[in-house]
Amino acid sequence: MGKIEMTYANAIKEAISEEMRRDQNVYMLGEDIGVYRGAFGVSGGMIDEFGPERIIDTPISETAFVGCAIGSAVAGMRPVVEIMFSDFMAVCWDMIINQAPKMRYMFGGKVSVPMVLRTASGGGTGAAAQHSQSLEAMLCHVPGLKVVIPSTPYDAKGLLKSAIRDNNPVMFLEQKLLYRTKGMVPEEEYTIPLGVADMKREGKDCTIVTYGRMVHMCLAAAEAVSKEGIQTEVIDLRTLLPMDKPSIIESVKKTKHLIVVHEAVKTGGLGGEIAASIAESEAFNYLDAPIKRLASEDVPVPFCPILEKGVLPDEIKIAQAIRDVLA
Amino acid sequence: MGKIEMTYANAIKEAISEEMRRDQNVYMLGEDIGVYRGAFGVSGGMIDEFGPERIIDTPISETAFVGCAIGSAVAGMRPVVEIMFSDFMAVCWDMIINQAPKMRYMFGGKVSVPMVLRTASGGGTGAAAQHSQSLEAMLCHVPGLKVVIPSTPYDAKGLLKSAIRDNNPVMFLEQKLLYRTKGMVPEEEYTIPLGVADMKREGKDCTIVTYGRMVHMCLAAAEAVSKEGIQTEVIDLRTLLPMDKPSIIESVKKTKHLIVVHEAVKTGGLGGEIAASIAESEAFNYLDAPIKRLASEDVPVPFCPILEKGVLPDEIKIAQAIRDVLA
Amino acid sequence: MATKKSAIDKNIAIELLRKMLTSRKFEEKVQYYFSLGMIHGTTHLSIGEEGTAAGTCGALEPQDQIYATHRGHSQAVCKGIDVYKMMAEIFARANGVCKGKGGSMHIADKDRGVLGANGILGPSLALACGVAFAHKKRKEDIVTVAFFGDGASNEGVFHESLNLASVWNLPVLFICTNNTYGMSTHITKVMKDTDIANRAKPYMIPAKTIDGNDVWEVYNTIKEARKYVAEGNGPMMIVENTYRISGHSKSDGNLYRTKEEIASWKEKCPIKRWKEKLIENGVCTQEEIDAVEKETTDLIEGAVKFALDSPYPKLEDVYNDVYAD
Amino acid sequence: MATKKSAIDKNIAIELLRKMLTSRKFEEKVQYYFSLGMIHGTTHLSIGEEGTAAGTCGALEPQDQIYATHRGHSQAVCKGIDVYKMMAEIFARANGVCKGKGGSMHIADKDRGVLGANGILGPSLALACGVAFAHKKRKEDIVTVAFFGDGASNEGVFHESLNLASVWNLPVLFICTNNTYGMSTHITKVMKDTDIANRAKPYMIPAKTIDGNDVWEVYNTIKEARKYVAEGNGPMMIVENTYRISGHSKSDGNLYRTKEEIASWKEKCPIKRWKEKLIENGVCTQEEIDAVEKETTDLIEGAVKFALDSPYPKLEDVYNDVYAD
Ligand SMILES: Cc1ncc(C[n+]2csc(CCOP(=O)(O)OP(=O)(O)O)c2C)c(N)n1
Ligand SMILES: Cc1ncc(C[n+]2csc(CCOP(=O)(O)OP(=O)(O)O)c2C)c(N)n1
Ligand SMILES: [Mg+2]
Ligand SMILES: [Mg+2]
Repeated sequence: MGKIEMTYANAIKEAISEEMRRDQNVYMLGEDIGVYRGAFGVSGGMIDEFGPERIIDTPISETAFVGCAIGSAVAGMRPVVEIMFSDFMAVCWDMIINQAPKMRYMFGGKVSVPMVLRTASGGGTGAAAQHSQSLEAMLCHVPGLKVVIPSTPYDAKGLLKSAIRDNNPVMFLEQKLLYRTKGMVPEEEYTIPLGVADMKREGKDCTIVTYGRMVHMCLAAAEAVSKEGIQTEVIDLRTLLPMDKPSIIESVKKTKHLIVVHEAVKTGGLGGEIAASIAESEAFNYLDAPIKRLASEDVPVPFCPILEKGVLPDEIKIAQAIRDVLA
Repeated sequence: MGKIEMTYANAIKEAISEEMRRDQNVYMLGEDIGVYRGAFGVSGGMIDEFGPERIIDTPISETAFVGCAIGSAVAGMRPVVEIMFSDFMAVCWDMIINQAPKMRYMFGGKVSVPMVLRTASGGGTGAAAQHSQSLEAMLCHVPGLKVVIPSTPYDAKGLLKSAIRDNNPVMFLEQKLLYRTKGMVPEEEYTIPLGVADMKREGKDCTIVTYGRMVHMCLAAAEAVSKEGIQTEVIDLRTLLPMDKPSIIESVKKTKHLIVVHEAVKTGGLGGEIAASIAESEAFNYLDAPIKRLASEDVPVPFCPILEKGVLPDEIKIAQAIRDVLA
Repeated sequence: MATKKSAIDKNIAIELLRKMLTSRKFEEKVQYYFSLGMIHGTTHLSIGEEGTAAGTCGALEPQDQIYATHRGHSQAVCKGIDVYKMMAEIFARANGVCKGKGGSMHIADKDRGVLGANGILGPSLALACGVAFAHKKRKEDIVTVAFFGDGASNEGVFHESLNLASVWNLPVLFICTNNTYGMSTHITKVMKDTDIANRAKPYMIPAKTIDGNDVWEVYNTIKEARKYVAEGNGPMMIVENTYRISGHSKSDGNLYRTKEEIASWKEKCPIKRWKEKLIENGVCTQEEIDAVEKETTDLIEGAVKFALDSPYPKLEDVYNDVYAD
Repeated sequence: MATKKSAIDKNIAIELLRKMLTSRKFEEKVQYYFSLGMIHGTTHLSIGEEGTAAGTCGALEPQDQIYATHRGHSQAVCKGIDVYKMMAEIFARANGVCKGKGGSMHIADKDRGVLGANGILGPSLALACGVAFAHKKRKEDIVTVAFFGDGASNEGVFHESLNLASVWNLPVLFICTNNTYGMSTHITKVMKDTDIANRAKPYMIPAKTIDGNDVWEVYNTIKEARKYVAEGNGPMMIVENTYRISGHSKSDGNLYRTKEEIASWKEKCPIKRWKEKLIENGVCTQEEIDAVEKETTDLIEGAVKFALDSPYPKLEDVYNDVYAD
């Protein structure tokens, strides 16, 4: 099977484009996704292929257009809706937590909401407190949603295709700082099932569970400590809800050490869920050290790059955490 | 010091009324809080004492009136704003997570937002998926907010007075099913500091960390298992953010067993944060069994009482959890 | 838009009466069993507002779709939902339209064009845009209706949805059931201009305010409005003025309104008025009206019996319907 | 409301010119240092829109308060923020108005009546209602201004806030800087009626659309509007038509508009027009204008120097300012 190199942004575009070719019910809507190509350039050129009837620029009315996406999904379409920055989910939060994920249940299973909501998540861009958050933990607290965060072009494409074919509302959180990163992607069609984690590096001394941009930081840290003889296993969750706990448990039983790393602020972050799941599982008795969470400091994301870098986890902090846990 | 018996709802009313008498800057706003007395009757009679200028009925425009509360707080007032059901926070989520808690930080400390947002939280009322949620975990993931859930009239009054005097946005989540419960409250003025947990029952065998309505379920369960010779310590967090971790750690070191109980759905709930905090603390090495979380099942709250009761934790399930952890 | 009222067709007349009486009797039973503690949770009755539901839904085509409000029993009934299954839902039974998972505030049956009531005020307006978007795209002769209250029209999503429907020319009919109260709050306290139809103007959406307690006016207005919308002219808004005789929900001390006010509106009851008009105009005989009374009474009694005979859901069902396969 | 334009007062004229030039030069420096990679993050320039900021803020009283937009540099500058500290903020320095924690999108200085720019479109309209509420309650002669864009007027909070301000009679002045684009999206794609002033009608809020590139028209309109609002008549809305010469933000290929369109608006540059008018009407001499040019150039150069000389925040500062004591 041939492979080609492409960016994370292009992998996303390819995934949507392929699904749009395959299924007339798939369409995109969001702010400035047409000629402007989206704030991060993801949908560049799509309007040329699919036209403004299927690549739809909306008014700046997130509640209305996410609501519109949901309604159209109820009526049998498969919207892929873009919220420019994940922080803006807050202005249409009711649609995200009270409408899309609850309808099927409240209505006794008679409707389904096959919608993908894509949005750009994460900091490190100097965009300050209202354009840099990682809000996935809030979404993972909502039964009825699925939550996906891909870390590579390969994963992004395969997971997004599955998300579009999924019959449930899927929150697809893209990582701003990964859009321009490159990776190999099969030329042939493929999908990656939702709910399955991926071991991005094998090791026997310590397990790191992470996702999104932090996967790369963790891999770099694992590489760094490997020179000190520490073999770190890096598990990329890929789908956060539902979470692939068996993979984590298996790894922890082997390595007896667990570190959870994410970019979201620590308190109330998904690290708590992951750590607690393991602490209450059979793997608990295998642990040789307390579970460690490494995450952003509990402050709004500051503008100044020195401060911002200071609050975010990075490979140096992660490497140190590995050493600490094994000490 | 004399004490009188009053309901949880009246304790809340007393707290606000006292603060309104004390400080002209305190006022209330929300939907139908005047002659209607609020959906849960909390503000009954307040309009007679304070008039419609200070007990203000709003249009059904949560974003505007919470925004208005925030703006007035920036300008030096001390609003106590009511959102009828905590589920409706979703329609003004931007105000709650992106505006109120971030302003001070983004603006370099020059403004403060001394606002209390009160709202009725929790299920068990047969009100189904959109009127029964416990959303505190989402709020606890937002630096800049404080989050309080009182379990008794005494705590409600003392904590709310502190919340009103606090110079930060405080989310005050009242428990629907507790409004009519009664308890003793001092006749004299008192406050309870935010951020301090309360040991509601002492024990040496097992620690339960909980808050809100579940405190009573846990106490009942502790009582039940006490007949089997199990002495359970019940810690009521009262303030969820910031969390009083030292109290939990101290208790766990003593009892060597930890159960976390909350009504919110398990996945992504605050139980993860609590369990993880302990699993990464010095208390980890004292634990004789995996930390157990008991919470609602991961489904939207169903209407049918049989189903709803089935998903909610209760004293029987909690008692069983205690036995399991100690087995 | 001047609505032309044609002479009253007897079949339609009887059907409108049947819808109103079915709604009324349905809700009276709900109220009764609620007061007995046999219905759980909360419920928002629309007693007194049946003219809006019957006139509106009566003028729609079977394939049309509606989003009902939290006060939506009569809207669902008039759209043709199975009242047996709806009653079973309110009694929290497994045979309910939502398998007992939704209850009074979440009545829905997509197969009958009832896309759902909502416990949150406002979102239905946007959801309706989406449904209409899909039907427009598929060039189907389907109109989507979003019911909402006067109070709910103060939510931001009202503005966003009307604007979206306007610029995208969506086949949505926005129906405001204006009963002048949002819970206890009178419309004059929350709007300076209380003619909600004016709120459609900035979007260039044609709008009209009518007497919602005159079922014939409602029916005729909606017939025309449906035609306008279905022909691809874009959305329309109709404000149907009416009054809620019943309290806001289970707990309402009616402290915010006078007994006289309620009494005066009982006089304007849409069912009473319609019966009188049918007799006056010689459209039906008293016997024919009595027959509809009897028929609807029997129907609702049957519904209650069905509901009471239906089993509760099983606890293991609680996990179903969270996710679709 | 017919605005009466008085003869041009020289002091005011110079001050308006000063404000516009300060803004323009401030942003040109930001653009330059941004292109050098010396400014971090993103930035939304208002080059071409200075007439709206200067005319509006110029007509306010010192005690008045403003909420600026994401494109709010010129609004803050014209309200009288310390441009040294504001430049330092944009350069992420500890001496910045927000101690380096806010940056371009969050410029604020309450002491100068700049309550803050916002990274989220819309909330400022509601926040402004709250500030106005407090001032009204305290019977202070303070008007609160909420700036917002044409695009942001499609957010639901616009509707809720205008309604609230209307029914509560709040001393708020809503100022729409209508540059006909929300990012790349032209107003005609997102509104059927593009005269945004009409959107104020359902709330019975007086509104007016003016040429935002005519600083004198803006100044006079806002003077009157401020008076109207300050006198307790309730809110008012002014739509100031203008054009953004600069791109939307750091990344803008201008694919959605033509070079000709941009060029035509450069001709209508508010600064150019104001200078021409002052000369034409004999209000100032070219020398006087040149003096303001020089003064503002020097000021901004000083600001850049101050910013560059200022220290970065210390890492330990990151924990400060999350909570108030
Ligand atoms: C977002 C939101 N806010 C508040 C409520 C609580 N609530 C339920 S019904 C109601 C009054 C609604 O008034 P209106 O829209 O006029 O409908 P009516 O009840 O009069 O039929 C309120 C405030 C809610 N369900 N959702
Ligand atoms: C709630 C929200 N949605 C989207 C954005 C992204 N965004 C920033 S500026 C902008 C365009 C705003 O247009 P307008 O209000 O006309 O102001 P202008 O940029 O033209 O000054 C958009 C879509 C945002 N910041 N907040
Ligand atoms: Mg009403
Ligand atoms: Mg604009």
